[in-house]
Amino acid sequence: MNILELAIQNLTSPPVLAFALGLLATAIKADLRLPEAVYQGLSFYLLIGIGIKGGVALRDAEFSEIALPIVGTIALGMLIPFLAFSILGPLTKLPAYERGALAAHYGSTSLVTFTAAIVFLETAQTFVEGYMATLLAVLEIPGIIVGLLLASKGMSRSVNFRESLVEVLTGKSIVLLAGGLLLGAVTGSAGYSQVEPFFGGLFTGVLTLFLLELGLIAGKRIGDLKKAGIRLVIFGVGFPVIAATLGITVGLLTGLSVGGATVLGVLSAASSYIAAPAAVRLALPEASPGIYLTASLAITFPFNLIIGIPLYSVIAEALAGMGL
Amino acid sequence: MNILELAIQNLTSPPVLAFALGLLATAIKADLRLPEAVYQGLSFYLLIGIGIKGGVALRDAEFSEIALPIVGTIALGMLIPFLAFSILGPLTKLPAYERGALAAHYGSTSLVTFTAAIVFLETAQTFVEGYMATLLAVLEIPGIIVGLLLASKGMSRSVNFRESLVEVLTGKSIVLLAGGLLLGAVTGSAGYSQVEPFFGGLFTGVLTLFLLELGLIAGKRIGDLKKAGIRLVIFGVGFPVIAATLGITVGLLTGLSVGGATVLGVLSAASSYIAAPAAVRLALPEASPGIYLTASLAITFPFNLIIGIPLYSVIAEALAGMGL
Amino acid sequence: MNILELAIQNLTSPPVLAFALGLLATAIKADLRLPEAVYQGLSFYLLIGIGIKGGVALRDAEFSEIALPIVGTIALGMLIPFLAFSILGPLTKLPAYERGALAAHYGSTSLVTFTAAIVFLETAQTFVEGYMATLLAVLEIPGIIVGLLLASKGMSRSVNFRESLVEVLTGKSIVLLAGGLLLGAVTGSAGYSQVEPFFGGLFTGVLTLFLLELGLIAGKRIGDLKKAGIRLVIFGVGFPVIAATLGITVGLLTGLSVGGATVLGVLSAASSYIAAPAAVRLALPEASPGIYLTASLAITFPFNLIIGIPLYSVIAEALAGMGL
Amino acid sequence: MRNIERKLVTIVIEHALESRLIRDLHKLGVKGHTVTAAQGSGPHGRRAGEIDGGNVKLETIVSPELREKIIDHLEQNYLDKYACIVWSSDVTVSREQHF
Amino acid sequence: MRNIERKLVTIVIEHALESRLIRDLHKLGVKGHTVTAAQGSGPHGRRAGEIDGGNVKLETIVSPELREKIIDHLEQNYLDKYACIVWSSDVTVSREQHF
Amino acid sequence: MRNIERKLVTIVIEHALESRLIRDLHKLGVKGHTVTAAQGSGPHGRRAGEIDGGNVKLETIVSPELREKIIDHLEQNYLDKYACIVWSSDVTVSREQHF
Ligand SMILES: Nc1ncnc2c1ncn2[C@@H]1O[C@H](COP(=O)(O)O)[C@@H](O)[C@H]1O
Ligand SMILES: Nc1ncnc2c1ncn2[C@@H]1O[C@H](COP(=O)(O)O)[C@@H](O)[C@H]1O
Ligand SMILES: Nc1ncnc2c1ncn2[C@@H]1O[C@H](COP(=O)(O)O)[C@@H](O)[C@H]1O
Ligand code: NA
Ligand code: NA
Ligand code: NA
Repeated sequence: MNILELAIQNLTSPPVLAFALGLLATAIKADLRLPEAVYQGLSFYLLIGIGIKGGVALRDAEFSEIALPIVGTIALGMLIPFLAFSILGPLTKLPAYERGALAAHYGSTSLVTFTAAIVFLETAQTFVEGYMATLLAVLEIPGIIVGLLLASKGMSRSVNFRESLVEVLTGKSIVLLAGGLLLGAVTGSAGYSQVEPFFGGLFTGVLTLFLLELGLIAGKRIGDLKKAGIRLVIFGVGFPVIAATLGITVGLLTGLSVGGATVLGVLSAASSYIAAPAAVRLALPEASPGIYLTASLAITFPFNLIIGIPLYSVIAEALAGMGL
Repeated sequence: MNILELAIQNLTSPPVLAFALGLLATAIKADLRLPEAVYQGLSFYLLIGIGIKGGVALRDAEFSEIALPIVGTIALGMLIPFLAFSILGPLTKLPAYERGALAAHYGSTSLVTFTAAIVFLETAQTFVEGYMATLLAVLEIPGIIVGLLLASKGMSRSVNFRESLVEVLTGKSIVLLAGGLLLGAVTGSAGYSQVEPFFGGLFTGVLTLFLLELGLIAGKRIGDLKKAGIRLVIFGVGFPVIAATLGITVGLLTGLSVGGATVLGVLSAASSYIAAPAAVRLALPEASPGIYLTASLAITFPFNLIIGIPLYSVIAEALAGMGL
Repeated sequence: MNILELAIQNLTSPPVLAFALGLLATAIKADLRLPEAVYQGLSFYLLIGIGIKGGVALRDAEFSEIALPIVGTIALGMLIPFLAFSILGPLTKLPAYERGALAAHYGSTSLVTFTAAIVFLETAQTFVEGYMATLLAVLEIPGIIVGLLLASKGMSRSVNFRESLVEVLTGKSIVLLAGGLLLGAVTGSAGYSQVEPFFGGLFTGVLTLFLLELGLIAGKRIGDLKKAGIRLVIFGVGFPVIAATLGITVGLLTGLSVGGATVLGVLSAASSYIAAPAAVRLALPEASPGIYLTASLAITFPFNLIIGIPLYSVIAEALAGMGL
Repeated sequence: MRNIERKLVTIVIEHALESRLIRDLHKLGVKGHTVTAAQGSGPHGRRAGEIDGGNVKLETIVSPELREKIIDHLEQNYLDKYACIVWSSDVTVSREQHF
Repeated sequence: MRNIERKLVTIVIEHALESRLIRDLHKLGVKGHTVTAAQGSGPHGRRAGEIDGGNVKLETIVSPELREKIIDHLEQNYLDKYACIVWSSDVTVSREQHF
Repeated sequence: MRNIERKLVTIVIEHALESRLIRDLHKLGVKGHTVTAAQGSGPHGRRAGEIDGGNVKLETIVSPELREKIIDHLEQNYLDKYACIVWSSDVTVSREQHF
């Protein structure tokens, strides 16, 4: 299968189509929202499920094999938000708190984009290291913290900033992901086989429903695109490519396979729309969701889903071919 | 297996038993209601799931093969409510708006009855065309519209009738079913295989829970049977047989197999209790749920489930044997 | 595999780890609660699922084979709460209503502990009679009634005691379990195979999520342990061993295999934390959840899960070896 | 006709008691009620386990006399024994027969 | 500035009508509303099937004049036809522009 | 004893802030509160993403003095920054110690 065929297959996978369906439903004003409780149940399932799978893979990996990629991922988690913050200054002229909020989103990453990349590479029969979900968990947090710190620099904050950080770190998405990792690492493949039909077999189906809901939410944000302006769109499409290239390079240098490096590229390019918005909401209330959520969910997320993933796999091939 | 054995097997399938359990629970005043949010989540799953499966089958079908059955189904969707409306006049003496409400219900169809028929025919190892779920989606809507129009004829309506129609067409059940069809048709069997464990494997189990809940609701309607009167019961049991015979005939004439024609008969006989009640509620508030919901859910639904499905398969065999 | 390896494998199974994760999350004040509606949906699923499986097994069993074990189980259901009530008198000096409340909990049993035992014995490749879930359902109720009666003796009750009993017997947990049994017994293995992917395949995964939630609730009760005092802890750890030994003995005497007797021991040792608390709340409002729920959920449940199950299997082996 | 004075009685009670309370209220003569799911904490601590599904908040619009009867009944049968509180306020409704 | 008097209008209505009602209210001029899921029973019996997802309870804080308009609108378009009731009460808010 | 006057303070706030608000309220001295899940819209638009789980509606019965303190606190820490509104009304309770 060539890259175009893969891209089309990616585009026509049920989760991506469900996202499109959600956009469409918003356009015709159809109300397809799942009850709030069910929506929260689905995201609970996805977070702990991906954590468990990552933990199982982590346990099966050699320490010597994963040490370097983990260090590289932490470095990316601190570098990418800096980069985003710096580029946003001259590009958009937004105040520091808005740029910090955006940096927190692009410094963190997205479980759903990650999963789409895994499915994509599986279809392409490219080998991917099993412990990539561990790197997902590792990349989730530092970017948020760096982004918030960048935003708070030079602000005379009345709200307790540390309090917010604690709230973020003990929030649902971090604790479920980390808890799942722990659980998976302790139970190993033997234990996992007992719950595989639930956490494994159903995953893509649940993801499909979840993406339908994300599509509905993103659809409502599309109206904000005009307000957000062309410069934000440029950032939302251009920055992921830069971040992906960085991530792929770090991946190859720390010994990942081409498939693994592609995934690290995707993780770097992906922006958060679950953990980061909640964190920014708590710690940076002055920042506007009309900017950060629109950029993350209505620009970068579909871009990565549709164009980014196949593109980054081509970049990874090319860089690897250059002997990196 | 002969028809009696099949009927018994149908009766003892988990979904049908769950319905009976729900009736029983109402009788002993046990409260087995699932939380509202979960109940809505289940019906969301069933609607989009059946849509996706129908879409996948639609894609695999030849246009020449399905064109005629679709036209036939649309014709049924307009004919059956007329028939119901006309028969109800002399039979029940109900006012036009009540008859229109009933016509909307019997003109539309029932996903759950459809699924029970599919399971029945699978057990009997009768071939059924894969795209029957497409016909289900096609039959869902016209009957409702015709029923509402019949009801509104001669009424001086203050409420905006068009507004209600738009609400119906952009309502959850229609959009999920149609959206699922679209998604299934685009993703095809390759994409479907990724979500099969979720939308396929779990289907009958989820249906079982859903029918338990329907049983509870139907149980509460049983008390209304007395108020509704014997003529409504006659209609609720007799009309489905007429509609089924019509549906089977149309099915055979448009080239469906005996199994396919049986299913089209079941679809014609089945009355709606999700899409139609919501629509009638919005557009015809003066009509009484004590009549239409009782007839649809407490009379016709169990009749079709228990007696109707095997009966219609016998009728289909007979009509096909007559060379139709 | 020897007993220690089994114990470790039990400890590292996903459900047990999820319980531990819940405790941990409470300790760091992370809020991992599922939405109430989803939590109720999960417990609904577990109750009806276990009922259905028990019913299917019941149908496959010979009457002569199960008659004695059922009689034995009913006897246990009446004996164990008496025993608990009597021992609690001299041991704790609690008033009769508190002792009655505790007796109701320890006289009843726990679905989750039961399931953990089944998984444990499966891993150990020990044969277990399929109809043990029937005994679970049988043991659920008598203990609660006996406990409530013991508590009410000598009380001048203003609240209608019979009303409460009816509420208990028509409550969700009893009716779902009994209804599931009925459904399973009627549908048999043929019908069950249609819903196996839902009620069977997903069971351990759903149980894992449920135990995470139970861990959160138990975690909040740990603070009550100090208030409850050392004597309650002694009871919560010591009484299950006595009850288990009794249960194993009855199991072996009524003809169960060693595996079956182990499970009956576990059922006897397990204390209820779903049906009994609800019942006691309604019928004995003066009893304090700080005592009965703490004992049942924060002491006995983890004890059984971690130490009890392997221990009782050793006791069963030993008693069987003594020719019982 | 539009400004009829009634009492809105709001009761927060642990979930397990919901159906019993509703039965009692209708016996006392309320004509209707509305229930929403709720969580909460109070000075007594959650006397029931959280295990049973939180609280429910029940609202019913009644005449001042019926309000008295309801509060009497709650005092005797609920307030001391269960996690239950009640408050009332003045509301205006437009259709007398309904309440 | 802190004790501005407003009306709290509470509407309980069957689920199927939720979005229509919200649209109507915003057309009448309400600036905001809050909705919670509810169950209930009333003197007319549940006119809609329980099948459609219970009731919703909608609360909106409005000026006394807007309250009149809302009640007029409900009288004409909802109260007789649907499972719907409405009550209002006095509340105090602190930011005038918001309501 | 039965007609003790209290204030019912109702706060609607975006979900993400729920636990922080509850902590703050208990620090200020409230003895109990009741929370229900809610959705809504207001003049500021939903400032948080819907992605985070809608709003919550928190009700607490307090003394008039405590009400003032709560509103002060909200003015300073919540009303401008978050999707949050507050209103209060008069209610009658029957057990003084409870509130
Ligand atoms: N002051 C209060 N304001 C609002 N709700 C309260 C208050 N006190 C108690 N509640 C509610 O009443 C329930 C029972 O209170 P308690 O009996 O004190 O545990 C709590 O779970 C809260 O939902
Ligand atoms: N007196 C009442 N107090 C509180 N809620 C009521 C009352 N009467 C009716 N309701 C609510 O309004 C809905 C519709 O009432 P009805 O139109 O009488 O069926 C019911 O389902 C209840 O939720
Ligand atoms: N006038 C109002 N009446 C009732 N609820 C309101 C009103 N205005 C705002 N709200 C609620 O307060 C939340 C926050 O409002 P806002 O800060 O304007 O976005 C909304 O989502 C609504 O739930
Ligand atoms: Na990133
Ligand atoms: Na039909
Ligand atoms: Na026991």
